[in-house]
Order: sequence, then C-alpha cells, then structure tokens
Amino acid sequence: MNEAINTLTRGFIKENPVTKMLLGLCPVLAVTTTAVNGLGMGLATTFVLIGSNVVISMTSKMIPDTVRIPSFVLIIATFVTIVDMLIKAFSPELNQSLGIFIPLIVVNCMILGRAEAFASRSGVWYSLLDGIGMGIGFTLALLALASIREVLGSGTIFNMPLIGEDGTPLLVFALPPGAFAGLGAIIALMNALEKKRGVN
Amino acid sequence: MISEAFIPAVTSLGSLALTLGIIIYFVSKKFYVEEDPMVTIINGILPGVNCGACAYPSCNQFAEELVRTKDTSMTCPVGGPDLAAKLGESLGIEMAEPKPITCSVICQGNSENARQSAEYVGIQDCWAAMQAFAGPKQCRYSCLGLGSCIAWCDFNAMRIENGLIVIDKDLCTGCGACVPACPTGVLVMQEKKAERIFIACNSHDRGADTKRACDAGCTACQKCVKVCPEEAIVIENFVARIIQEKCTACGKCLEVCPSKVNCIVLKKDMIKSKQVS
Amino acid sequence: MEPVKLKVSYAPFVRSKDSIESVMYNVALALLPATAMSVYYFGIPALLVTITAIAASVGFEWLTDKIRKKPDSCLDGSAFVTGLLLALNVPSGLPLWMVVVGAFVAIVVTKHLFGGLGYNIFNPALVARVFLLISFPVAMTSWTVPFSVDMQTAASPLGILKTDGMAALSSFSYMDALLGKTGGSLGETSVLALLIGAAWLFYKRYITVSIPLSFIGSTLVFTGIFYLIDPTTYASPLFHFLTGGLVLGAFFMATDMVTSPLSLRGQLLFGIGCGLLTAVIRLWGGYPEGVSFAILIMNSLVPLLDKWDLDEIKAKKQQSLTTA
Amino acid sequence: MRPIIILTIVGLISASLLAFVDDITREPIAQAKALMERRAIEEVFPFPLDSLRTITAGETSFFEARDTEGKLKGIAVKSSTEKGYSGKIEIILAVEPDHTIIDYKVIYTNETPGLGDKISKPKFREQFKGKTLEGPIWKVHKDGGFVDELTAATISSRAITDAVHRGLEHINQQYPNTAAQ
Amino acid sequence: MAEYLLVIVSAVFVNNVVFARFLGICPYLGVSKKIDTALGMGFAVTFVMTLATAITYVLYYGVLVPFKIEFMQTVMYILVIASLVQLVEIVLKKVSKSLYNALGIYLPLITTNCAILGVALIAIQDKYSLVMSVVFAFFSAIGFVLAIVIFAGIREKLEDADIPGPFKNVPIGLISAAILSLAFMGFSGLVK
Amino acid sequence: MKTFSIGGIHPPESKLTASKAVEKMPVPSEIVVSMSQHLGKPAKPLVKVGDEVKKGQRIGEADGFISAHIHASTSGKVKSVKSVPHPGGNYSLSVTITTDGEDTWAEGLNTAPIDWKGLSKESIIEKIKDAGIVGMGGAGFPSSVKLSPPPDKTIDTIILNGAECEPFLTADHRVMVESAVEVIKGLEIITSLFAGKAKPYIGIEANKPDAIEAMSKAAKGTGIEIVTLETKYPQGAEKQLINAITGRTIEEGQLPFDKGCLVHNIGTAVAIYDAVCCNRPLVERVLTVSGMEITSARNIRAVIGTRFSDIAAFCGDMTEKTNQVITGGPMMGRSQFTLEVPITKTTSGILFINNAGLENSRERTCIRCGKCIDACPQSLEPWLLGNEAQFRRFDEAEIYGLANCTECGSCTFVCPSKRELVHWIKYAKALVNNRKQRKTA
Ligand SMILES: Cc1cc2nc3c(=O)[nH]c(=O)nc-3n(C[C@H](O)[C@H](O)[C@H](O)COP(=O)(O)O)c2cc1C
Ligand SMILES: Cc1cc2nc3c(=O)[nH]c(=O)nc-3n(C[C@H](O)[C@H](O)[C@H](O)COP(=O)(O)O)c2cc1C
Ligand SMILES: Cc1cc2nc3c(=O)[nH]c(=O)nc-3n(C[C@H](O)[C@H](O)[C@H](O)COP(=O)(O)O)c2cc1C
Ligand SMILES: Cc1cc2nc3c(=O)[nH]c(=O)nc-3n(C[C@H](O)[C@H](O)[C@H](O)CO)c2cc1C
Ligand code: SF4
Ligand code: SF4
Ligand code: SF4
Ligand code: SF4
Ligand code: FES
Repeated sequence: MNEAINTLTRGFIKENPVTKMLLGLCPVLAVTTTAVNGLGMGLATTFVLIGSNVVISMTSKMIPDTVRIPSFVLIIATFVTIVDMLIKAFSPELNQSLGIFIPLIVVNCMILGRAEAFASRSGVWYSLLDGIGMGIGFTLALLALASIREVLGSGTIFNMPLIGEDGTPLLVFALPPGAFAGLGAIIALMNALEKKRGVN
Repeated sequence: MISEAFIPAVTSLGSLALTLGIIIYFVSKKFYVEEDPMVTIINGILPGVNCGACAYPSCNQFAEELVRTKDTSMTCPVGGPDLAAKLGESLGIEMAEPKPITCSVICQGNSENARQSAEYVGIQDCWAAMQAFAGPKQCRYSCLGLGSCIAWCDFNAMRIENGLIVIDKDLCTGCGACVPACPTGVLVMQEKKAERIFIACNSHDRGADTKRACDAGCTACQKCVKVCPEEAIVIENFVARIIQEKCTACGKCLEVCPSKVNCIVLKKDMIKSKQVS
Repeated sequence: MEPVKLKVSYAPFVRSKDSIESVMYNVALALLPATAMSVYYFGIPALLVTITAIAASVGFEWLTDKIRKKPDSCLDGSAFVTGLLLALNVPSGLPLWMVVVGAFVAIVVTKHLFGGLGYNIFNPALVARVFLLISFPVAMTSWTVPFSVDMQTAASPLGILKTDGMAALSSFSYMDALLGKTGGSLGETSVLALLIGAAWLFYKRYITVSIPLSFIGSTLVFTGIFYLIDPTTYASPLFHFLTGGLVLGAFFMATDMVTSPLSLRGQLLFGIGCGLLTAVIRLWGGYPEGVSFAILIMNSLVPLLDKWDLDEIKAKKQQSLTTA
Repeated sequence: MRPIIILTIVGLISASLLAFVDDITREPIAQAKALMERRAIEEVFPFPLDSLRTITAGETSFFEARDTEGKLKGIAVKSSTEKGYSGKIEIILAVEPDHTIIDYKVIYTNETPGLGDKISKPKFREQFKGKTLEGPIWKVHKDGGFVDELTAATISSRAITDAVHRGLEHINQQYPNTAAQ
Repeated sequence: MAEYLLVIVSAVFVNNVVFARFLGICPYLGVSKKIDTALGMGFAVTFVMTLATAITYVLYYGVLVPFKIEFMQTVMYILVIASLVQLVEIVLKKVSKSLYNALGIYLPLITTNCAILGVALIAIQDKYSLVMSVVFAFFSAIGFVLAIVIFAGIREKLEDADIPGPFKNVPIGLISAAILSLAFMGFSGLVK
Repeated sequence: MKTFSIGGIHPPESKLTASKAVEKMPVPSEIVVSMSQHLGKPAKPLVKVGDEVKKGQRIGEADGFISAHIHASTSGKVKSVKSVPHPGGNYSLSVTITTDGEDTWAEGLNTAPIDWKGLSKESIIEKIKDAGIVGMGGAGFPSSVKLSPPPDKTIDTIILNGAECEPFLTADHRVMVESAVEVIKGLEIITSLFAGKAKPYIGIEANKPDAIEAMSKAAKGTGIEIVTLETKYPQGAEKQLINAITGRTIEEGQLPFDKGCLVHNIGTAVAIYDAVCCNRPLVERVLTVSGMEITSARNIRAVIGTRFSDIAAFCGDMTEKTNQVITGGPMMGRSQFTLEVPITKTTSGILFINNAGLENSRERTCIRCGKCIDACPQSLEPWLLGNEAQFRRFDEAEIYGLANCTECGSCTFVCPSKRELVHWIKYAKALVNNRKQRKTA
C-alpha cells in the first residue's frame, strides 16, 4: 500500500516531471499564458499519460526491442489523436487556444519517458498510479507557471481581472521571455525549498 | 457501423507500419553491434564516483576490467564488503573483501598547539601557500590548515577546524583521493583498526626544534619505545611509529609521552567496542 | 629579536593603481557630460530618474551581497555605472517605480544570478532596458520634448521614421540631433556630449577603438548602401549616426568588457555584428531602434567568439607539439 | 519477423481505433464548429436571435438576423485584414439594417497580449458604435481619422480600422438598397 | 526568391523554434552543457527534421488528403519520425562509433523532440509547397542549432561562475534563455 | 632604442640607491651558508660540526651535473650543519659558521690578477666550476654548464644582461659603474670560449645613463656592443632581452642556445673574471638593500651567508611600519617569514617595505578587461591560466601555455581586479609537477 501511495504521490513534487525531471517543457512554456490553458493542457496530457501507461504496461512484454519505440509512440499517438478529436468536439474554445500543442502531446517527452522508464517495466496497477501521479504533477506545474504568468503578464487569473482596465501588467510575462524566466524561478524555488528541507 | 474512413485508415497506417517495420528489422539485423551487458550491470552496481581508489581512472574502466578478467582480488574500497558481495553475486564468483581503510591525520598542530611563523596573505590553499613559503606554521611538516585536500574528497568527509584538517570518520570511505592532494603529507591511509592508536605527528625535525614549534609534536624522546612491552614502537627519522601488527593497544606508551599534548592518539572507544579484531 | 611580525604573500609586491573602482568611476565621469545635458534638456525629472536608477542599483547590489553573504561590492562602482547607464537608456518621464524594476532586473537578475561582477553574460543595463521596453511599451516610448514645461511628449526621430516614413522627417535638423535637442532617452540625445566622454575613456585607455569603430562603421556602411539605393525610403547614414542610441551603445555599452570579447578579432566581429543587427532592425524590424537588441544578441555570442580564439591557441599548441 | 508483425498489428489496432473515434466525433466536431460561429454572431448582436440566415457571396459570408416576423434586424459579416502587428486579424462586424455599426467581435488574432489585443476591449470598440461608411474618415487619429489609436499599438489600431472598413464595404456591396433606406 | 528569404529569416530568427515557438526545449536544456555535443545534437536534429518534413509532406498530400483521413496525421507522422530516428541510431552505431558515443544518447531524445513533429505540422498548417517545406524545415533546424550552440557557449562559460545555489544549472539556463528570447524579440516585425 | 616586441609594463622605478656607491659590509659574527644556492640538486656538505674553515674553502661538493660547489665565505668554525630557513621560502641544509673575524683566505686563493688569455678553454671552464659560479641574475643556473652548450648548438650571440628592470634594484647598475673593467674582462673571457664566433653585447636600460657611459668607455676597442634598451619591465628577462637585442624569439620548450644565444648577468661576468684571473671563488656579492622602510638604503657588498637581520642592522634597521621583507625585486622576489635567512649567490637585493596593498586589496573575479593579455610578454592569456588553475583544470592550463610563463608578474601588476595571476600560475605548475612526479613514481 505504501508503495502504491508513493508511486502515486512522488510525481507531485519530489519527482515532479517538470521541475525535477525537466520533461515535457515545451507545452509548459508555450501554453501557460493563462491558467485555463494550463489546466486544459494538463488534463489532456494526464489523460494521454494514463492511457498510454496502462496500455504499454499491458503490452510491453509482447513488443520486441527493435520496434519498441515506434510501437510506443504509435500507442501514445493514438491516445493523443483521440484526445484531440474529443477536445475539438466538446471544447472548441480550448482547442483554439491550445492549437498545435495538442498533437504535440505525442512528443511530450514526459509521456515516452514514463513509458520507457516505468510503464514498460511495471504492472498495470502501478503504471496507472504512476500515470495519475505524474499527470497531476505535470498539471500542478503548468498551473503554477500559468498563474504566475497570467497574474503578472495580463493582470487576470482564470480570466478574471485583478487590476483595472488601465493598470500596467508586466507584459513580458505573457511573452516567451516570461515563460522561461518564470519556469526558472519556479525550479530555483523548488531547489531552495528542497535544500532547506534537506538541511533540517 | 464501419465508417468510410475505416478502410483507408487501416490500410494506410497498417502498410506504413509494415514497411517501416520491415526496414527497421532488416537494418537492425545488418547493423547489429555486440555489447557486453554485464559491463552495464556492473557499472550500475558501482558507486559511480570515479574516485580512483580502485586504481582505475573510472568506475566504468573498473567494470570493464572486472568483467574481462573476472579477477577476484579486484576491490572497490569505497563500496566495502557489501558491494563486493553484490559484485560477486552478479558475476557468479567470490570477490575478495576490501580491508576497511580509513584516512588518518598525523598532525595535531591546530591553532593552539602549533606556533605561527608568519601571517600568510594570499590564495587560501595549502599548495598555493607552499609556493610562497613553507607554510604559516613554524613546523613545516604540519597540516597547513588551508584545506587543499577538501576539494578532492568526493564524500564530503573533510573540514577545517581550528586550523587543522578533521576527517569525519562516518563519511570517509577510505578512497584515498585526498592523500596526494596534501603538500605536507599529513594524510595517510591505514587500516581502520590502526586508528585505535597511532602517532599523530609528522615532524622530522630534531626534538628541540619540534618542541619549540608545536605542543603536540613527537620529540623522538624514545620514552615510548622503551616502555612498550611488545617492542611495537620504533623511531624513524625523528618521529615514532607504531608497528600495528605487534601493538596490543595497552596504552602504556601514552602514559610516558612527555609532549604537552600527547602525540600518541589512543581511541579508547575503538578498543572497547571491539571494532578491532 | 623580530620587532614586527612579517606578512608573507606572493609576488609581485607592487601593483598598478588601476582598480575596479578606478575603472568604473572613470566611466561614470565620462558619462557626466551626457547626463548633464539630459538634465539641461529634460529638467528635474531626468535628474530624478538618474538618481533613482543609481540609488536602486547600488541598493540592490548591497542587498544581494548581504543575502548571499558576500563581501560588500556595492561601492565598487560597477552598480553605479549600471544604474547610470540604465537611466541614460530610459525616457525622462518614466515612472520611478519602473526605474526601480529595471534596476532589479539589471542587478539582481542579469548580474547576480549569473554570479556577480565578471560573470554576467549579458549587459545588465541593456537587459533592463529591453525588459522595460517590452513590459511597458507605452511608458518606454513616451519621449518628453526637450525644454517642454508640461512634459509634453513626442516621438523620437527613429520612431517617426518607423511609423510614418521619411516624409515625416522633413523638419529634422542634424544640428539639433548633434546637440541633443530631440526626443529620446536621456543618453540618446546629445551625441556631442557622449563623444566628449568617450574621448576621456580612450585617453585613460579603459576602452579601445576596435568595438566602437567597427560597430558604428558597419552600421553606417550598411545604412549607407540602402540610402544610396533609395534615399526616399531610407534615411542617410548621418541620420542613423546622430539619432537613437548608436553612439551611447557603441562607446559605452558594447565596450563593457565583461560582456565583450577579449581578442582583437573577437572585438571586431562583435562590433560588426552589433552594427549589422542594429541596421537590420532599424531598417526593417518592428522596433524603431535596434542597438540594445543587437548588443544583447552579440553578448550571447561572446562565449563562442572567445572559444574560437582559445581553440586556436589549443590547436597551435597541439601543432607545435606534433612538429617538435 | 516478429517485430514486423507486432508493429503492423499495433498500427492496425491504432488505425481501427482512430477510425472508430473519428466516426463518432466527426459529427460533433462539425457541430461544435458551427456552434462556435453562431455563438460569436449571437454575441455581436445586442438582441436575442430568432432566426439566422447565412448567405455566402463569393469569399464572404453574411449573416442576416431576423425577428420572428422575418423582419431584418441586423446584418453581420466576417471580415479580415492582414495588416495586424502579427498578421491576420479576423472579425465579425454587426450593423443595423441601415448600416450603422452595432459592434464587432475579434474571432482570430495573434496580436500581442496586453498591447494589440486590446482591440477586443469594449472601451476601444465603443468608438466604432453608430459609425457608418460615409461620414467619418476611416483612419486612425494619427493619420487624420477618427479612431483613437491604442497607445503603443498604432499598427493594430490601423489594422482593425481597416478590417471594419472593409466589412462595411462588403455589406454595402451586398445590400446596397438597405443603405438607401 | 524574396519569399524564400522571408521564410528563412522567419525560421531562423523571428520565429525561432526555441525562442518563439517553444519547440524542442527539452534537448535545448538537456544537451547544451558542451558546445561540441550541442553541435552534434544540432546536426542530428537538422538531418532528421529536414528528412522527416519531406517524407511527412508527401505522406500528407499523397495519402491522407486523398483518402480524407487527415485525422491520422499525428499518428502517421510520429511513426515516420520515430522509425527514422531509430534507423539513424542503428546505422550510426555501426558506422561511426565515435559519433554514436557523442550523439547516441541524444538520438532517442530526438524522437520526443517536439520540434521535429512541430515543424512538420507547421509546414502543413502554413500551407507551404514541398520545396518551401523543406527549406522551412532546414532553416528551422538551423535556428535550433543557433539557439542551442549559443546556449551551450553560455553554459560553458557559466561553469565557473559563482551562481547562487538554487539557481545553478537549469534555472540559470532558463533565465539565460529568457534573456536570449528577450534579445531575439528585437527581430519581431522583420517578417509578418 | 631597442625593446622586446610583445607586452611589458612600466612599474614605478623607485631606484632609490642608483647613485649610492657600493659599501663593504663587515663580516658578522655568524653566517649561514646554504647548500642550495643554485638551480638543481643541493650540494653535499663536506664539513661537520666543529671543523675549522678558511675563506674560500670548499664546504659543499656539487652533487650531480646541474649543481654547484659551495665555499665558506669567511674563516671560522662550523657551528652546525642542519636544515634552516632559506630565502627561497623553505628550508635547506646549511652550514652555520661562527666567524673568527680574521677573514683569512684558504691556500692558493685570491691571487694577484693573471692574464687569462693563456688559459685553455677547458681550464677556464674548470676554474668557473671550481669557483662555484652560478647565474647571479636570479635563477642560479650553474655557469659552467651554461658555458658548455651541446656541440650541435652554435652560439653566435652573447649577451650580458645589464637591464636590471626590477624596481628598486641597483646592484648591477653600480657594478657596471664601479667595476666596468672587470665586467668587460669577464665578458671577454666568456666570449673567448666560443672561438671568436660569437658577438658580445651588453644590454642596458636607458634609465642608467651613467652605466651606459661607463661601459661604453670600457668597451672601446673590444668589439663589444653596448645596446641601450627602453626602460620597460621585464626587459631583463632572458627571452625578452634576446628578443630585444637580436629580434629572435625563444619558443616554448626552447632554451636560449637553441637560438644561438647565451645570456649572463653582469654580476656573473665579474664573478667569472674573479675566478679565472684571481682564483677567487664566489663568496661575496653586491646587493641592494632598499625599500621605504629601511633607514638607510644602500648598495652593499656582503659575504654570502650574511643574515638578513645583520644586514638590516648594518643599514640602520627597519622601521616599525615594515610588514614585508623581500628578497629580490618587488616584481619577482619572495617575501620572507623570518629575518634569520641568509643571503645566497642569487640574492640581488633585500627590500623592506610596508605593503599597504595587502590589507585593502582582496582578489576579485576577472572583469575580462584584457589588460593582462596586453601586458604579458610571453603572449599568454594570464586571466585564463588563472581561471584554469583556480578551478583545477591543470591539463587545460598546460594546453594554454602554463609552462611558457616566466612568472614575470606583469599580469598581476596590471590587473584591476587584483587577481593573483602569477600565484595561481605557480600553484598550477606546482600541482602539475606533483602529478608528474606521482606518475613516474
Ligand atoms: C513585444 C511587443 C509587441 C507589440 N505588439 C504590438 C501589437 O500587437 N500591435 C501594435 O500595434 N503594436 C505592437 N507593438 C508596438 C510596435 O512595435 C510599435 O511600437 C507601435 O505599434 C507604434 O507605436 P505607437 O503606437 O506608440 O505609435 C509591440 C511592441 C512590442 C515591444
Ligand atoms: C634543465 C635546464 C637546463 C638548462 N640548460 C642550459 C644550457 O645548456 N645552456 C644555457 O645557456 N642555459 C641552460 N639553461 C638555463 C636557462 O636557459 C636559463 O638561463 C636559466 O634557467 C636562468 O634563467 P632566468 O634567470 O631567466 O630565470 C637550462 C635550464 C634548465 C632548467
Ligand atoms: C621576469 C624576469 C626578469 C629578469 N630580470 C633580470 C634583470 O633585470 N637582470 C638580470 O640580470 N637578470 C634578469 N633576469 C634573469 C635573466 O632572465 C637571466 O636568467 C639571466 O640574465 C641569466 O644570467 P645568469 O645566468 O648570469 O643569471 C630576469 C628573469 C625574469 C624571468
Ligand atoms: C567601458 C565600460 C562600459 C560599461 N558598460 C556597461 C553597460 O553597458 N551596462 C552595464 O550594466 N554596466 C556597464 N559597465 C559596468 C560593469 O562592467 C557592469 O556593471 C558589469 O557588466 C557587471 O558585471 C561598464 C563598465 C565599463 C568599464
Ligand atoms: S591535510 Fe594537507 S592539504 Fe589538507 S589542509 Fe592540511 S596541509 Fe592542507
Ligand atoms: S577523507 Fe575523503 S578523500 Fe580522503 S580517504 Fe576519506 S573519503 Fe577519500
Ligand atoms: S607572469 Fe606569466 S602570464 Fe603573467 S605576464 Fe608574466 S609571463 Fe605572462
Ligand atoms: S587584468 Fe585581471 S581583470 Fe583584466 S582580464 Fe586580466 S585577470 Fe581579468
Ligand atoms: S516537450 Fe518539447 S522537447 Fe520535450
């Protein structure tokens, strides 16, 4: 049980795919202009991650090494395309703001990374937990960065204005430099917190 | 039920997968490269700090050599007996157990015991100081206390306290990386059991000069040599040395040592706890 | 017997009088004429911006030293120069809190996060300027008209050229630009005052001619070619020389030794790169002025330029070893 | 041989699955697209839409809003311009039957958040309300027109002015008689 | 001609894959500790990206569009890319051990380098011709090489720098990237 | 005016004693003669405690090819033979002699000048070797070795180094003014060893016009060319001097004779004259005692082995403010941790200074100003060497020319960041050496 909980929760912070393992950074940087986008991307990715983790852990024994990667990406891509179609069908607004980054979930290296490093070697149950845990961790990271960027860069949070019409947000945060710097700051903060905990 | 896209979708992806599968299959056959998976396994077990204590420049080379020769006498001092067991298990052979080795400081010339010769202003590093002069302490065989060695220890086992190097015995793995890093040679590797009693002075000066320079210096007075019932102490080049094979750690030598601060270090707890076999 | 305790150190026992302080405060001194001119033209607000920028920079320097438990470096002059240059890079009407934000970006983010003086890759004052420009485009492009009583704003000559084309520049006076009677940042105004300061730095040998000359030279050549092709769309090289931050950038910012190459070849390439990029951005880019971007981009190439030189030394050494 | 077969099988399964999901989502996707458009049009008209008729003339789509009696209450048109700071801007422009502007809605833009994208803010849209093709000069202030440009976003302002102006012209072409009324 | 120039300038500078499009960030951060490896990675990416874009372009207009199965785009593309990368890896391992040692570990990373798929998708989205797609892909890759090599230079230089503890390695890398993309914003407006 | 082509600096000259005639310092009651006064292996002591020695008696036997004999510099009784502080900063085996005040020469030494022209080349070199002559310009390389280059090398240029580019030092200057004839004769002896194929030069910096004048006068008709050199540090460094006078460059790993050159110090020439013509071993030398903190700065002639403390007393003691005592010049000298150290054959000066810079200049990071690159006469990248050393990348440092650094200190002098560049370089060299030794061991 303990191990199950550990598998589930370590992705939140301790082995957070974004801040610790530095995987799947492109969507993290690209779609985090608003918290809503971040959340949407996080959930979509989580869905794919869970699906591919489960399927890969079920099938990995059957897949020979030579075609392991092509098979894995095929499986992942299938889930991504399904998510893509579902979002298009049921949330066209989200589709518009996430754009090209939905198909790019395929190449979110976090997903293949988990498939290779975890799902292909573990049972279905643990792979499911790992998928959920990592997905949540990923979503948390997205949400954190997106909130910072939205608040500082646009003066809103979840599209609700925080400052008046004439207020001056720090526009850079809505732009690429803000994404890089914001993520850098978050990772540095995590490092600092970890160090503090390590010392005590 | 079957949609119009079904047939083209399935055939196109199916044939693409088939083609690529065939290509990959044959190319990987044709370009097959052999690799010994054992090296990777051994590499995974080794500590991976590349400290060089095993006499190989890196853990990887140790692994390659071990897999190649299956030499049972090869040891990784850092990993200790546990690692040796693991390695043996992986290779299916009996590995020699590395002797527990540790690093001892044969100098007690901290800022109270040792007298200063001059004030050193410059790069705070023992080797750098040695380029300017023989070191800020009057005794030129002493630990200079500027910590050149610390940077070489991969295990965070060293620190300077009161102008003298101190080794954290719990952290020291006995890798020996620090020994050549010391310009005065006050770091020596010895078996752990030798730590229970040893002479902590490195001064090859004559007694009077040593005494003038440091309260903890060995003046080569011969008293300990005379009192030792096992004849386990010799004087070499103006400093005493304990022959560990003969020594029973009775502690008699300690009682007669005339230095203000005994230059003989006796670790009673090590004797009591029977760590010494 | 020994009456005094001797100190041992390593040779040499005499050192030149040059120090970081002397270098930095001389740069500040060299910027004095330009600063004075800006205060003359833009009045008290310019003075306030200058004082705020310097105070904030030095303050942040002090603060980071304290937080990082490093020896005090806040008075070594480098933060002073960064602050002063930051001030010279912003309009006089910039709200003071924005100036403080800029100083933060310059000193804390661009300098100390990278390890402090000597380690920073990018020119702190310029990163701050570009940060402010992109964050607060409105405030950063509201240029006060010289001698205006009510802080009336107008576009800078380069801004006019960008949004409205050559035709709008009919009333442009080269003399005004030389003396600084145009809209612009504090330090973009008087080319003459800047040149006087630069001369002082040359005299003191704190900067060499390689970077400024190659920088300005390549800008002039490049803009000149297009001026010759079509003088109705492209402004003259002289216009480009006298307006915007070219002189300030070339003499005082591209020459920052921390962020520029060490070898002569590196410096020339650096200067030429800055010049070309400046010209390209000015002629066709979205921004009216390209000096800051150009210098920052070339800053990022400095490690590669340096590495090129060092690799050559290595190769030479290897060669001599094989022949020997 | 096995790798080839396995990869092919994975491919086949994946394709079937996708074809299946495509089959079920094809309809909803098309609907969702239409819905998006309709919602956008609903938003630009200040009154509830009873019936909406889409007319396509050449490249341009017009939407006629009529009340239950079939009386024309407003016309909307999709218009676009390439002159934005970051290229294309697409709007839906709504006018009264007499061609006075009701409002517009930006449906596609890449303008810089916080700068150019203020073209979709009510405060900026306000100034177009009630304007017609004839009368005001369809330019920004700086260029001698009536549109107060957004600070530091003249280019976007010019672009939107252009887009609205074009939309009006389209409507004028399609519905010349209503203008006369 | 001018059209090509615009696409090239856009791909390399204005819409640089890394700084403006946020593609390929993971290898950008992961494989940029040394200039040499960064260059190697850059060339590997260039090779795969150009080839992949060409192949997928043909696939798209030759198979997907005629059969109206555009929804299979992602699946097909990634299959092609993954196989391509794997082939390169296998061949490289045999042909040049040294190059493999230098690049080997990064090749699998290219599969998940979203820049490859991203650029292939953008080429379709922006409706380029085949030649234009290839040019676009090649110069996008050059943009990537530029970004990663500059970055590696910076990181090499930062090796000795006295960077505050929590900011060491990745965070300062991201801050440098932020400043770099700030500087690259100077190119905005060069191409619409 | 000639000078070397790359780098160089202009430290304040501070030649306080330029016009002070050399004074002879009386022999103190106790002297300490070190067995390592030269480059190479220390000499083996030939005496034991209680032995009576005479002035000029050999008390240390050269041990190996690169080594030199050591002689008692006065008469007296051996008090001890043990390791004591050495002005090089470390300890060395030395013979302490209680002097008898008689200063009596040993048998057959200190004879009336003879004409050297009748002597064979071999016997001249033998005499030089017997006299224990080593380079007095700093490094102390045994002169007899230097004067017998391998047969495959032809020496076509002989240079006497009268540059004395270090601030404060004026010993060579005074010797040139006061003993011009001996200098010229010494040089003629050296030149004669190369069968007339080598052209002799004397290079003198322009800030010593009286020396130039004296030497020119003495050199008339001898074929020796006096070259006036620009005053620039390190003009006196062998490689730079050769470059200044001949235009040749000594590449990394080369020795002067690879480019047909031989460089000797002014003092060495006089010592050679003394040894060859008067049978006088090297037992005393001229040195400058200077610095702001010595009461009466002067040039003195003292017997080798005289302790610094005695010299300080002879020159009116140092002031309370003294915080450093330096052997050699301020650019390349060494600071001492005790005044108990003796002068050796290579001690060209002792400086008593108050180095105020010590307290208020802390080493900071390199600001990449490039001044050190401009200053380095060996066209190195000192900042880089410093960094590589500091971060312990010694292989890299070697690649960037660590071994080529002459440790002239120009880079450290100019650095505005007060980087301890030479010290870092020296540190790297030490560790590289240490590593090499370990490898061979
Ligand atoms: C990052 C950035 C984004 C910008 N985005 C826009 C934009 O979306 N629309 C726009 O008109 N101008 C934009 N600009 C400003 C233009 O470059 C130009 O300065 C401005 O349109 C003309 O200035 P003015 O409106 O003050 O006359 C942007 C500037 C920056 C720095
Ligand atoms: C191992 C060694 C061998 C040398 N052999 C010769 C030699 O044969 N001939 C010569 O002229 N100098 C020789 N030198 C002396 C150097 O060229 C140089 O004169 C000496 O190190 C003193 O130089 P300095 O006073 O400039 O430091 C040798 C030096 C060393 C270290
Ligand atoms: C930086 C530097 C400066 C030197 N300055 C002098 C000098 O001023 N006068 C001098 O005689 N030797 C000087 N030397 C030593 C010479 O290089 C050379 O070793 C010496 O002249 C050889 O003569 P010797 O063998 O007789 O000592 C200097 C060496 C170095 C490295
Ligand atoms: C010639 C010269 C130019 C300088 N230019 C700048 C500059 O453009 N921006 C800046 O922040 N600091 C400048 N400095 C100050 C200093 O080098 C700067 O704070 C460092 O970059 C911080 O590490 C300059 C210093 C000198 C000597
Ligand atoms: S043990 Fe050696 S290296 Fe370590 S501090 Fe002491 S003298 Fe220095
Ligand atoms: S102190 Fe450190 S370096 Fe020395 S032996 Fe112990 S672990 Fe190794
Ligand atoms: S000490 Fe070495 S590196 Fe420095 S200037 Fe002299 S020769 Fe060059
Ligand atoms: S002189 Fe000093 S600060 Fe200047 S480059 Fe050399 S080491 Fe760096
Ligand atoms: S998510 Fe883009 S490269 Fe990893």
